[in-house]
Amino acid sequence: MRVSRKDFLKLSATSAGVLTVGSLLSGGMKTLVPFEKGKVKLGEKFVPTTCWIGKQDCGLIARVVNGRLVSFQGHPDHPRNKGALCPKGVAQIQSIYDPNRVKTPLKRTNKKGIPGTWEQISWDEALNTVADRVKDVLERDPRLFVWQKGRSKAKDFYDDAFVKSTGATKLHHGAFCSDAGYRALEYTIGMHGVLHPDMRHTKYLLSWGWNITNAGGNKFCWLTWPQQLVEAKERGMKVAAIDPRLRGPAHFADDWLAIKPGTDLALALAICNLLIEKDSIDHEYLRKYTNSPFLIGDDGMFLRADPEEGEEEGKPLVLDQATGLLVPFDTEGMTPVLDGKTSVSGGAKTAFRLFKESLSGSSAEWAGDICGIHASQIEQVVNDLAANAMIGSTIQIDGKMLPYRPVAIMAYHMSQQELGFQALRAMLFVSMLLGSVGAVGGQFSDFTWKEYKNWSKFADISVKEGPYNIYLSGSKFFPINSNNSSLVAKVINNPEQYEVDYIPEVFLLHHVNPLGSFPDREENIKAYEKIKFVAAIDPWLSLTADLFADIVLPAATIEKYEGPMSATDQYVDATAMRIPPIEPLFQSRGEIDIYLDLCERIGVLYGEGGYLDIVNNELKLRDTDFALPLNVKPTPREIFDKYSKLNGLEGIEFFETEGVQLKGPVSSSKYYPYAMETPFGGILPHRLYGESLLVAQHRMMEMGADEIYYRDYTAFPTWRDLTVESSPPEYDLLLMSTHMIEFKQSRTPIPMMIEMVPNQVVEMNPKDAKAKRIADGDEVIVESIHAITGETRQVKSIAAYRENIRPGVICMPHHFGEYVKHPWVKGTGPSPNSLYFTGEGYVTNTADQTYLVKVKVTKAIGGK
Amino acid sequence: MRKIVTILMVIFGFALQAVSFFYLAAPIGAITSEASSNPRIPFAPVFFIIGVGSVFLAAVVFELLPDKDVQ
Amino acid sequence: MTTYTKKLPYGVWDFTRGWVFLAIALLALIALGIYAYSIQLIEGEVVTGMRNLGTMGGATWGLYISFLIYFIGLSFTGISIAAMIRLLGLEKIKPIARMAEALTVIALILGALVVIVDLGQPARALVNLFRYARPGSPFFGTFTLVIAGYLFASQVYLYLDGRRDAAILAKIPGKLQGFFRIWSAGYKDTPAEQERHHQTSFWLAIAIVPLLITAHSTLGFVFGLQVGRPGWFSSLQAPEFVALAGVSGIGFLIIIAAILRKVLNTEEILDIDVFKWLSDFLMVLIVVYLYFLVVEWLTITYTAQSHELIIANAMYTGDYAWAYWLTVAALVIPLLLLGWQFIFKRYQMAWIVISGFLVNVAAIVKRYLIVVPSQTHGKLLPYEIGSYTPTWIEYSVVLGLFALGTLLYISFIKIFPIMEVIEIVEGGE
Amino acid sequence: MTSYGMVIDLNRCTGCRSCMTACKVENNTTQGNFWMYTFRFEEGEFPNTRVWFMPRPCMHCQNAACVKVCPVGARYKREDGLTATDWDRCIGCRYCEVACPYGVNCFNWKDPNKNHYLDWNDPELLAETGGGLPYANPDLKEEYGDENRRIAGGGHHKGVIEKCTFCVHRVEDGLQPACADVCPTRVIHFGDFDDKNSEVSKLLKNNPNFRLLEEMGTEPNVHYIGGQPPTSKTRQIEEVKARV
Repeated sequence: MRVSRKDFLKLSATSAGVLTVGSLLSGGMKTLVPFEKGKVKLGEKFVPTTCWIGKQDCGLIARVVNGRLVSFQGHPDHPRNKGALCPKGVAQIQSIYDPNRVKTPLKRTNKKGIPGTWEQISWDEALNTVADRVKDVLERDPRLFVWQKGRSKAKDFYDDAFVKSTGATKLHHGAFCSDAGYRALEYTIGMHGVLHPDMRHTKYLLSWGWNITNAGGNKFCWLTWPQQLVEAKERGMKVAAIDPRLRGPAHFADDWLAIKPGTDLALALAICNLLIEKDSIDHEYLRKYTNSPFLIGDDGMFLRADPEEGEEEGKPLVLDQATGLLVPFDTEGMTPVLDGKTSVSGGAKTAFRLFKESLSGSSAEWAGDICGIHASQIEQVVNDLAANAMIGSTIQIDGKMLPYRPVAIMAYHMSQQELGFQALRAMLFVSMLLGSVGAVGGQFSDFTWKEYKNWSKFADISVKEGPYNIYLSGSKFFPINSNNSSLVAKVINNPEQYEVDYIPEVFLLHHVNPLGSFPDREENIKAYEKIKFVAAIDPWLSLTADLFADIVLPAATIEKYEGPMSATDQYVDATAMRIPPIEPLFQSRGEIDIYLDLCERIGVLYGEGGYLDIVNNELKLRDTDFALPLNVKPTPREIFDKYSKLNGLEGIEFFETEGVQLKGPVSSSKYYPYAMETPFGGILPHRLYGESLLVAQHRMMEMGADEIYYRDYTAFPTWRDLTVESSPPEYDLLLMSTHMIEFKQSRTPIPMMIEMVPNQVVEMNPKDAKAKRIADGDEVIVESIHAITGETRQVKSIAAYRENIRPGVICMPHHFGEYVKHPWVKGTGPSPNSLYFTGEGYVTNTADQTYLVKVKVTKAIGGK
Repeated sequence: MRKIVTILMVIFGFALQAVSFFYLAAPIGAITSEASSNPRIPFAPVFFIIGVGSVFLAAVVFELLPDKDVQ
Repeated sequence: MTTYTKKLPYGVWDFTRGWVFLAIALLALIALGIYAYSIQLIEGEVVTGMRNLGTMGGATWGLYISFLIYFIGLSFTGISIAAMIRLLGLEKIKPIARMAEALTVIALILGALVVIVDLGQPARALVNLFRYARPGSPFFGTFTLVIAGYLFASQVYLYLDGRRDAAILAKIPGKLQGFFRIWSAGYKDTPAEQERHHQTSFWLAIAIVPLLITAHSTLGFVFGLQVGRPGWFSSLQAPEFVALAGVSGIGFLIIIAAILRKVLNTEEILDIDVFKWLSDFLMVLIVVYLYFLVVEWLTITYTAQSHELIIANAMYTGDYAWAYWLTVAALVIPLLLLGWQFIFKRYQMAWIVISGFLVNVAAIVKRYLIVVPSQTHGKLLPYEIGSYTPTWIEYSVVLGLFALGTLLYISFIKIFPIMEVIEIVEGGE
Repeated sequence: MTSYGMVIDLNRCTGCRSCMTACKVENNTTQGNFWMYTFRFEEGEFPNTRVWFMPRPCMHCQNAACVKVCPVGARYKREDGLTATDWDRCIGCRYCEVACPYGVNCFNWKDPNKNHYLDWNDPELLAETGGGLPYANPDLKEEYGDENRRIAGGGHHKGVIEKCTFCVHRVEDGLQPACADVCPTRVIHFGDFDDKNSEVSKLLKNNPNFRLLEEMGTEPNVHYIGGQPPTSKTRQIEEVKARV
């Protein structure tokens, strides 16, 4: 029988409620291709599924001919990619059939710490071995079992369920990503996200360290943002790029501020200062929705009313403009003074006044000197911000009049710097002063305004006395904590220094490769030598597994059921699934299968509080007709079938034929916080003044933590000299790592991609290079130094002249080096991770990794 | 007689060259369609070479052919 | 006057030890060439130094095509000398006529082979060229006119010119008697026949001269018509090719003649006058070619069109400077040598031979410079500047071809007199 | 009449090289052969630097140098404007390659089976796939056009030339070339210039545009909008060094 591809698409469109992305034009992006597939040939079928490589789970249509995957094309109806794909998405077909995959469960036959020699074993033996070790430690002390995953490729319900049912300690990758940014936003406005614009309406965008052409912005891995950006540019949006390197923003930048890495906080403060000076600020927003009118006593704490019964502390007080009296901030129909002070209780000032005063020194010239850019450029940005913000203006959206502030910042990995947490806060302040947070065309950070759990947690940051757990949560060292697994390594290597009284014994690594992916490699290696048993679930043999795994379980790649995934592009809401286009290759299995079996053998699968029970809860199946029975082991397909039915679909068949469930445009009342019945979903007031940060600082001091830990816990972001700057002067260059689209987010070596970028290079400005007598293409030695300990690290690479990098800065892209056992990674050169350090001075106050270090570059003598 | 054969061969040779070059082989000049990538008759180039050949072979004929009027 | 009774002249069918050793050595080199080529056939041309233009930054034509031009160039002499003897009545260089004709035939055979060697699908080529060859492609001339027609013509010439000698030698009993008889095809050397032969060769010569020009020009067009390769697109290419062909051909002929003069100790026949003429002729051709070089240099550097200039700089000062100035030196030095001899009328074999050798070095290197730089450096889009270094495979194949040519030549000498035979006087005096 | 061609919008190009990858997968091209190539460019000196990108497919010239020089008519123009390569006829003389000013031709220097990135005949994989390139596209070995010649670049024969086919196998199927289909930001537009209402015709009519090396008189069927052609001052960065 012959089905035409056209029908296939129509089918998907209609059954998804006559919605095609075409009709939901998000950013006006044309979606359906001008040509439609003609006939489906014999033995050919098209399976809708979800990309497995990146972070944003684009929609795919897999072309299968006689049981073989032949190609992937973008799913035309998927809001995130609209029929398009990034290079890795297309090329992953090579890695699916990669003969270097782990094909069967493996058991180590040699000692750890060196490349492994392996014995192929049965799934039974492998699972039992792992289960026994896990059971053993769980019985003695659950803290001894650590689980870590690189990145969940879908809703992480099934691994969460594993962690919860076993009580494992969970480590993330986030501290190496943008978590400091998340913490800053969670703390300040209660949103779990960093900074992105309302691309449909933004007129002026600060592309702040956003690698437009290579790397993802907030929430999306890559593809969706550039799609929306080019549309916005064609609509007339102006882009100012703040970036030491123009390669990222490339020709999409209208202005380029080649800022010195790590100095963004200073720039943000100066911008705030100038905005306040020229009074280009949204008084109404600041009064109504932030704590800037709150009165702060000389102890740095809010003036509070006497607590009413039931409350343990009273409401913060503000100064009523009309009466001049101190009243609780939420008094009805009262307008508080924004910029003022009062004589009561030793002269309290409003938070805003304090902020203003704290900025007094932050002139354009001051920031210009620190950031290595012209004061005039900063003033230009401020003028453009002020001009485009149109403070006070409104616009009608879906019949509602909403504030219109078409200026915003796009920033994501910006937080990978020593002052990351406070820098992101300061950058957000720019948007807050302009009143563009949540306004039309303004500043956004997540797709819906739902309170994230940390918002209330951060109201009172707990700082406990030791002993601490291995990632020091709630410790006097890192009270706000992003769970940095390299720091964990450091802890494991010196537990008593960090007041930790145990060392974990069993690690389960789920497609994570700390030795390959994270700095600091040395610390991690030392730590892994202390771990008694390491098991890895991975389709490839990662460096970590190769050196330290006792058992390796082969995971399937795309050929498995996984999901559900949000398919939203922030304007259109949709859900998608990963559907296996072919059977799992070799003996590999989907992770859900693996966890089901593992839990069964550990004995935590069935019954109340068991794995299945938690899955029910996470997928909201619990107490519905579709709940999984707690005494039967389901197949992944059954789980998702129930999920589909719960969500009003005929079953998993829907996703097996259509791929994407389009739910229609995100309603403005969900998208715009001003359009909600309670603005900002009641997550208020936004924390301009970080009282609880100050409280945390005091507690840390009391507990005798060193200054290096508490110095950045300040109520307002405060600039200080960076640790790296105290490195010896002969280390005259700043190393900053970058991403290339060929590798960004890719979790496997794809030969086709490596062919395009076969080796590591050190990108440097010809001015710097020539001063060191280094020619384009010369082999060079890059040596980094630890500013505090003086430890140095070295790699060899090849110099590449780049006029798009500011002098004084060199760049090395990630994803090189032999991070996995694979013929194609041989000789690709070093990873910048082997130059970075972790720990004090090289993490933020929230334990997030910084990717900045001082280096010296010399021409390699007798280099090839 | 001998002269005639020779002259004929030369004429034939040049003619064949011209014909095969301009008419039998793939057309010269603007190529706009698949047709112009093929010779009008297969192995046209061979005819051209035969043409070249016969011109010079004429010389051999001229010398080798026995001359009646000498006998 | 020497008289021959039983013995064949000029060492025909007289296999000296030296000859045998040489033959064996040559066979060894040919074997090496075949070995190298078979590797290339099996592995593909990845074993050569050639690579794609553009993203691979290589040269897709290399040593093979350079030597194609060189070999075709060598073939220039035979016919042209022969033609000149007829048309200009240059009786005094008659002794070298056959050497030249043999050189032509063999050079053309090598030319044909080296094209095949360069092709990715040689087997297909043997069919498809005869089946589909398009006059529209400049290569058409190379495949048909040059290799087929030209080869055929020169063979006819060689054959007819040899008939008289064949007839004479056919009288001498020996293994080759039958062969000579067939060749002579009843030639009696009657005045009528002589007259007739004069006519034929005269007309042949007339017919061949245009062929000569077209043949060497078409090869020039292969490059000269390519607007897409800086350094190639030039109306000068065709005449330049003809001129350089002459230079290398005459030069090579000088070497052959000098060697044969020694080994066949025929000093009295191949007297200095022959070489005088050759050296003067060579000198003139060098002057002509140098003139072209200067014109070329002027046009490129004067207009200074950016892409042309890149090539020019690569050649005059850059990556290829060594080769370019080697070429110039290998032309200027002979010019001085020959010129000096010409002016002072003092001719010395040694200098003439050295000149002959040098101009051939020049010819080979210049061909390389015509083919390669325009590919590695002639990028009209901002690709990276490329490079090309031949591999041992390519060198071995070319060496093998040279050996083959030499073997063919010395074998020809052993079966047919390389110089015109003097009539036998029965009984003698 | 049909005259297929492309309009490439440099304003939108992020230089991600998806097109190159999609081309490689769709056409199963071997290691080192890039039918589509995306330049990454840098101009000027810090801080007045400009970075931009330019996809470069085969130009499918109307007056194609490669077609003119092909000695055996393996390279030819189709009525619909495509410049086709008959990989059954090509003798591998590489004349088209030296004649093309755009450097789009790729020669198969090596046996493709030994040049497909990974060992697809690994025993355990063999058991799964039955050997050979697992993602081999069956359409590539078919015959196309009324002339029924094999031009879809399925051959990758050792010693044969190949280049961008505009995905003739997709185009005849009513699909657009893989590169245009995959492009994340819709940089590459494919269509019929003879159809005045086609997207490409409109784009051309409404935008200032140029063609590469116009002065060569090759009349490319690929037009660029939203930018300027590269100059001698344009430097290539992150160039792909294709190796076999």
